Amino acid sequence: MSAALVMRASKRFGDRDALVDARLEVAAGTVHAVVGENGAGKSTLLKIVYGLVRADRGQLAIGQRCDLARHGVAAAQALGVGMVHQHGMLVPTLTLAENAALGHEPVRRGLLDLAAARRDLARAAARLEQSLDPDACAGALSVGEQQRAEIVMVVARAQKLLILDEPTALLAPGEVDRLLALLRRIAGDGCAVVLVSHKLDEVAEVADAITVLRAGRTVAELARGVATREVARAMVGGEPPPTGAPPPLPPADAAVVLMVRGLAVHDLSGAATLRPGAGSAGGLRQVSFEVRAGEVVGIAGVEGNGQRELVQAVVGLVPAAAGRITLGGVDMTHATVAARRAAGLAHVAEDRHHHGLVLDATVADNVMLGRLDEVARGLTIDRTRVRTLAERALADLDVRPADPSLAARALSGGNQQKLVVARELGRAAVRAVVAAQPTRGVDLAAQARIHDRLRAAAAAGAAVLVISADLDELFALCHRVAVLHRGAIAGELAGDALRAADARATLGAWMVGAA
Amino acid sequence: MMDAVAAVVAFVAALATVTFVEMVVRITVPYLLAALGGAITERAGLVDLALEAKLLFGAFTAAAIAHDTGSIALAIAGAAVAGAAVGAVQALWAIRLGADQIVTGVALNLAAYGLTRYLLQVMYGQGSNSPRIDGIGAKVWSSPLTWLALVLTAVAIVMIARTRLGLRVRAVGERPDATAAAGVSVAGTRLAAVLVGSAIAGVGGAQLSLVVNGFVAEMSSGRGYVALAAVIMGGWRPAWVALVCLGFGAAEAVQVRMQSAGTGLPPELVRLLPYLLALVLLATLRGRGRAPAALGRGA
Amino acid sequence: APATRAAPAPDAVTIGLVFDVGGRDDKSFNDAAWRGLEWARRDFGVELLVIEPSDGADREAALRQLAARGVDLVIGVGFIFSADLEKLARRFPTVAFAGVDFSPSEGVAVPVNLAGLRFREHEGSFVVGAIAGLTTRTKVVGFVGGMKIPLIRKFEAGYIAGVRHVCPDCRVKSAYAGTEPKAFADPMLGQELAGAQFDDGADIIYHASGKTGAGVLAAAEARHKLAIGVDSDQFHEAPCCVLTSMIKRVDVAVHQVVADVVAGRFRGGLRELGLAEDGVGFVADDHNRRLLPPAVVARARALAAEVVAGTIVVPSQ
Amino acid sequence: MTPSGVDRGGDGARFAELRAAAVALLAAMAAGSLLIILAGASPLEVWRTLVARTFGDAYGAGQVVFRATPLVLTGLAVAVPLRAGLFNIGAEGQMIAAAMCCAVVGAALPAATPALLALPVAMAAAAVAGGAVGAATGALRAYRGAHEVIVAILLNAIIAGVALWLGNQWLFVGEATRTASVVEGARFAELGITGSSASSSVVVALVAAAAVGWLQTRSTIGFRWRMIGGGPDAALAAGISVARDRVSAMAAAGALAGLAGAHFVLGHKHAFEEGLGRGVGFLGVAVALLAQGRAAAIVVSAVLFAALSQGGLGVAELVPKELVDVLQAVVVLVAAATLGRTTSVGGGAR
Ligand SMILES: Nc1ncnc2c1ncn2[C@@H]1O[C@H](COP(=O)(O)OP(=O)(O)OP(=O)(O)O)[C@@H](O)[C@H]1O
Ligand SMILES: Nc1ncnc2c1ncn2[C@@H]1O[C@H](COP(=O)(O)OP(=O)(O)OP(=O)(O)O)[C@@H](O)[C@H]1O
Ligand SMILES: [Mg+2]
Ligand SMILES: [Mg+2]
Repeated sequence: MSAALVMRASKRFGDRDALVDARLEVAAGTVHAVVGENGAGKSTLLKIVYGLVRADRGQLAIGQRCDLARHGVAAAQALGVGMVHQHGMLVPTLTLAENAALGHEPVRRGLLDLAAARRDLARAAARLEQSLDPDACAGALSVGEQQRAEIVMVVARAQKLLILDEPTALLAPGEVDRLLALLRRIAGDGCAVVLVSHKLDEVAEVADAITVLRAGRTVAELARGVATREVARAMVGGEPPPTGAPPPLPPADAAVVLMVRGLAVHDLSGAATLRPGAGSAGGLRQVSFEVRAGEVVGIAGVEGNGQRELVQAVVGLVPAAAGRITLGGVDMTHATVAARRAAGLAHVAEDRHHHGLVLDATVADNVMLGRLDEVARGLTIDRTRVRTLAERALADLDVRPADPSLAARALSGGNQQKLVVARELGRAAVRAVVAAQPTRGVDLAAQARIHDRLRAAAAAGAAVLVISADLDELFALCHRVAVLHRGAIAGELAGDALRAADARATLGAWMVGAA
Repeated sequence: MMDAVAAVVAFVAALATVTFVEMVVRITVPYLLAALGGAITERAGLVDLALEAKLLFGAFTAAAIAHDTGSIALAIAGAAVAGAAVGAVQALWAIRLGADQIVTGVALNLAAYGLTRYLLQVMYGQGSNSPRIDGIGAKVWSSPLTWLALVLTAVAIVMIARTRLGLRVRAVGERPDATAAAGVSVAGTRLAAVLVGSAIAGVGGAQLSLVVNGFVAEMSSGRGYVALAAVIMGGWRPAWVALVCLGFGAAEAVQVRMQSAGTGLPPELVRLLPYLLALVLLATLRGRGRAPAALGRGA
Repeated sequence: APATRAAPAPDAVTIGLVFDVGGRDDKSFNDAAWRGLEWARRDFGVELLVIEPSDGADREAALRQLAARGVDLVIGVGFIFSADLEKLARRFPTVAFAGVDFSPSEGVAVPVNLAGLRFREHEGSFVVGAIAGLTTRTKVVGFVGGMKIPLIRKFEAGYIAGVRHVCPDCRVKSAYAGTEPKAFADPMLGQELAGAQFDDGADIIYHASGKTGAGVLAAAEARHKLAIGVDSDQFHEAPCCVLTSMIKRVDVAVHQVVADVVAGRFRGGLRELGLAEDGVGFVADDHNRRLLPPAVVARARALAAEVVAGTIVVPSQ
Repeated sequence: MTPSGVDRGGDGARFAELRAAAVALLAAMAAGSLLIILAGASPLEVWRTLVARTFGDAYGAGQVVFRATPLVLTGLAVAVPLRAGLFNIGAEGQMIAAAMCCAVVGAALPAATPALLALPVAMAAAAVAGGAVGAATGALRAYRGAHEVIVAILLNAIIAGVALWLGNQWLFVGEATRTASVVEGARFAELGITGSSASSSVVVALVAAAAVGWLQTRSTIGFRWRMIGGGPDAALAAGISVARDRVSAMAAAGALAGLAGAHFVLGHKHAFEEGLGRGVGFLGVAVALLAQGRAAAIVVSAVLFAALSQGGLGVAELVPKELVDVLQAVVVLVAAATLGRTTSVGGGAR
């Protein structure tokens, strides 16, 4: 079998090695998985292939030998390479057809030939048995829809080598299966497929070969059929941390701390402002639930089904269109964020870069943020108290480096997330926790710590609400799991039903509205 | 009361004349071209606070060339080049050097005020105006700038909406990372947008000096800032921006007519009409448009 | 002119002058002051130091700098220097000061080392107003001012009185370009303001608006109407269309005060220059003969004589 | 590169900034030398004269102090909102409104009012008037989504017009375009540096700089401003009222610009005068940006710009004075290129 890709590459960012002579070989007509912990260098390696990042040293052959120093996106595309990126790469204000055309615009008589772009995209979608509206504004689509559209666009152009960087992170279980089947079909047609994923069972299911990266080096090249445990060991270079179980069930008569009744929230996707009249994902309609002291309740669902609206309404960032929210029995429906926080609400934001941290401020400032009451003496800030608080927060979740004067931006993603969790859960008198995607993009060790901290909060009597797209996370944390679909609760599993063998399938079905 | 209403009706009716339309056109052209140029630059993600500098250098260059060659066409072309030259500095600073775009714009305006005066001194030995030139004068329908402005408006609208460069400009101002991932050069697209936009703004400057047959120091008189306001009020969409500029031009023309008609209102306050109108609109019409997401964020 | 930049020679009398907004070569007010200085240099061989400040903060500092460096006479061109000159004259009692268009503070005496040179612009404006009133065919004439400030109001008031005096049923349209000093440097707007008045029936427009006036002249040129220049003879700015100019002999005033200093007979106090002193006047020469009939010139001269004689009192506001 | 005004901290960063400032000066001198040669003069002589006429004698130094005083205040008026993610280009209008109010109040006081009462009252009038204009700008941004840059530009024009109208209508005395003088008690004493205009209002500027420095680094309100500038969404999620603090930052800025107006009225002209302080508000932008928004650095930066302005007069007989305008622009441009981003803009309507 001929090789579609042969490469070695080294790359430094500042004084940090992202890749140290990392190696990757992909045979034509196969599905090849690349795995590794956060920051292992997976994305960097593949961006080098796609020409988006320039390697410092190495060799690259995509069918033919490429000059690494002059390699670029256009050159890679010309060689038949396509890449679906880890973070969506659609321009939200353009239509899907315009996005598809970007970079190779069809032109007629000096003007853009949008009709041709539309036709091309529709044809590509039909070939993959997907339906999409070429005139829809990308930003008005849900994240899942955007990703499907991106896959269609890229697959249409990638003749030789198709790269997908964590394409399944946002998909429901059923959708994942369909995507994997599609990838097999594409490989069957002779195009090599490179797949990055953190879900080792997926990898085991679909991949013909696996390359394992650790700290920028290729540490293993495995063939099909290797046990998942073996792969995990190669990834972390030792035994992977165990996944925990939910904390002990609170007594049945524990007080209801957080209660949501008939909550409705307008759509936040911004579709309306991007293009008036464009289809919108729909916001939140009529959601009711309650969380008791000591209880951990999970909200599962495919991204864009109202999770964001739910979280922001509960913490007070967006107004409720209808319904009621109470905290410890007090009506908080129209209370300010500050009032809710004063009443003991903690919030681990979904998007740490946006709602969680001020990236250019120091770690100490970020700890102070939201805990100003604890450090203020009149108008003055008590700087010794700030330092103590910050050091305590850093120690609490083992944030590294434990330097309060560092800019938050200089922390790795996982450590940033630990910082947010430490700040929020370390406040005095936490009565309720809203944790949105608390471990997204965070590696196994940090994930374990964050989960432990959430369990500890529940054990200490807080009501914990976890919103996550990751079912494994919810199984590891929650007493009850409800599924949000199209802005409403599609179903809920608790107790034995949640532990049953078919729980995953049931939740997955609810997530895609197939129940 | 009825008298007042009748007076207002009569005043408005009196506006519907060819000369009023001509006045609106003359006043609008510099706003229009500066704002269209600004819209293109900003759509590519660069804050364009340097419109004042582009107008002023455009006006100066047009006057200098008209003085030396007597050719209006060359003068206009020179104004475009002068605008583009300011844009080139702006692009170098913002794209290559990663400089703060607001600071760059403020500094370029400062430089324009000083440098045009300085050049007047050096070239003509006088710091406040150029020698008299044979410009275009007050004529409107036979002025090449009137028609050029019309053509450039159409060009700007079509360019943004319907050309390859326009699509790339729209993309790069919104998601430069995604644009790069699509194989488009972010820096190249931005440079092209800034140069085109700045050249258009420079032509707007030519209107200032050619209509009054000479360059006068600081004759842009804050028009570049008003043009930037128009860019924002027009939601960064060229057609809307053009309409807003027309509104500005009309408001200013009404102000002029009100003074001539003798309303009895103090001229100091009548003069503020366009500004008050803009302020009220800004406060009431909660921004219709969205700023390009990558605006001001550097490369 | 390199001579203006030479360092002061120790023995020569040195004159320092600070221009108003607009600066030298404004073809108007500052220009006239500059001509007076050059004239004085030719006559007396004095050294000159001139500064063109760019904004408000600079003006006082420029005067102060000249005074602090010990020039013999410091001249501030423009009413805006008045308060600064009063203060500096007290601060530097050994330096002679002169203010063109000086307006004294109320209730305090003018310092003895400060000569306030004032012009009765309303008188000159009265005469050109009369010329406009006699020449207009439409019985509508116009006035364009830069900024509405008391000084410019003087021009406007005298002009209106002059028009009315010879033509009681004539109408005068007035407009101002703006509310900041840049209103004296916006020819684009000047041309629209004038254009609107022409379109509303005016056939002659008088301006007192600095370089904004370039637009007024351009508007007259474009419409084949007439304009009246200000401060200096502005005929050559638009030879087709400048009916006359209200000249203000800033040059004479400046030359005189320099002569006083050179001769050692400088005295402070207010010095008012009107029609009687030839401090203001109008232009009637070979250039504008084509536009200005001898009968009108004769009548204007007669009116000027009446003003000088005191039989006509021209309002200044 | 640091977006927004959030402190980077670290000695390395400070050193880099110092070096950047030095490079900016050198580049400005290089560009300036070219222009000087173009005008047929000798660069060496011009630079020598420029230094001699500013720091070289007591008069020049006094003038630099005098000119730096309002620049410190308008620089602070730009810096405070800069940290909060707002660009205040309205110092000019805030200053004019404040100066007029200050002059009216200062003149209306009983003639015998002691300085201890008159000065604070007149200064408070200026701060309140400037603060009100600033607050209005901030409120339009915070609650109506109107871009503060545009609002400020419009307000600058509107305030200039209204001030002139008020003056013509009621306030100007006699033929002048100045208001009645403020009472004796409401005047800052001249420092008496050999004929220079420097007055004790420089103390106000220094106290203001110290106060802003304290606010920025030690106070809760300064912390909130920093946070809403660095990450408005995170600040909102942490319970900070972003809208209210945007208004407070702009109000504080307006009050500072107002004190610059008070400097001109109480420390120099002793009345409001048309054209007073014109340009100082805009120059404050350059002062603040060069200083990266830091209070202590603003004092230094203000002195630099003041020296350039004053030096421009000093060399006026050698080269056209416009040279220094260009030099100031070049300093800012080069600083912008070497310092990276100092402001954060979010574009228009949100
Ligand atoms: N643009 C960049 N600037 C600086 N450092 C970078 C940049 N991109 C990547 N890195 C660093 O390079 C290393 C490898 O990153 P990369 O994104 O390739 O990891 P990954 O294996 O894809 O991780 P993940 O599973 O989180 O996606 C990380 O340490 C990261 O911090
Ligand atoms: N913008 C930046 N400024 C300074 N340092 C940075 C920056 N980006 C990344 N780093 C450095 O790179 C390191 C790795 O960052 P990155 O987020 O890729 O880590 P990671 O390996 O993915 O870790 P994690 O698994 O916790 O996400 C950080 O610890 C930090 O030291
Ligand atoms: Mg990755
Ligand atoms: Mg990471």
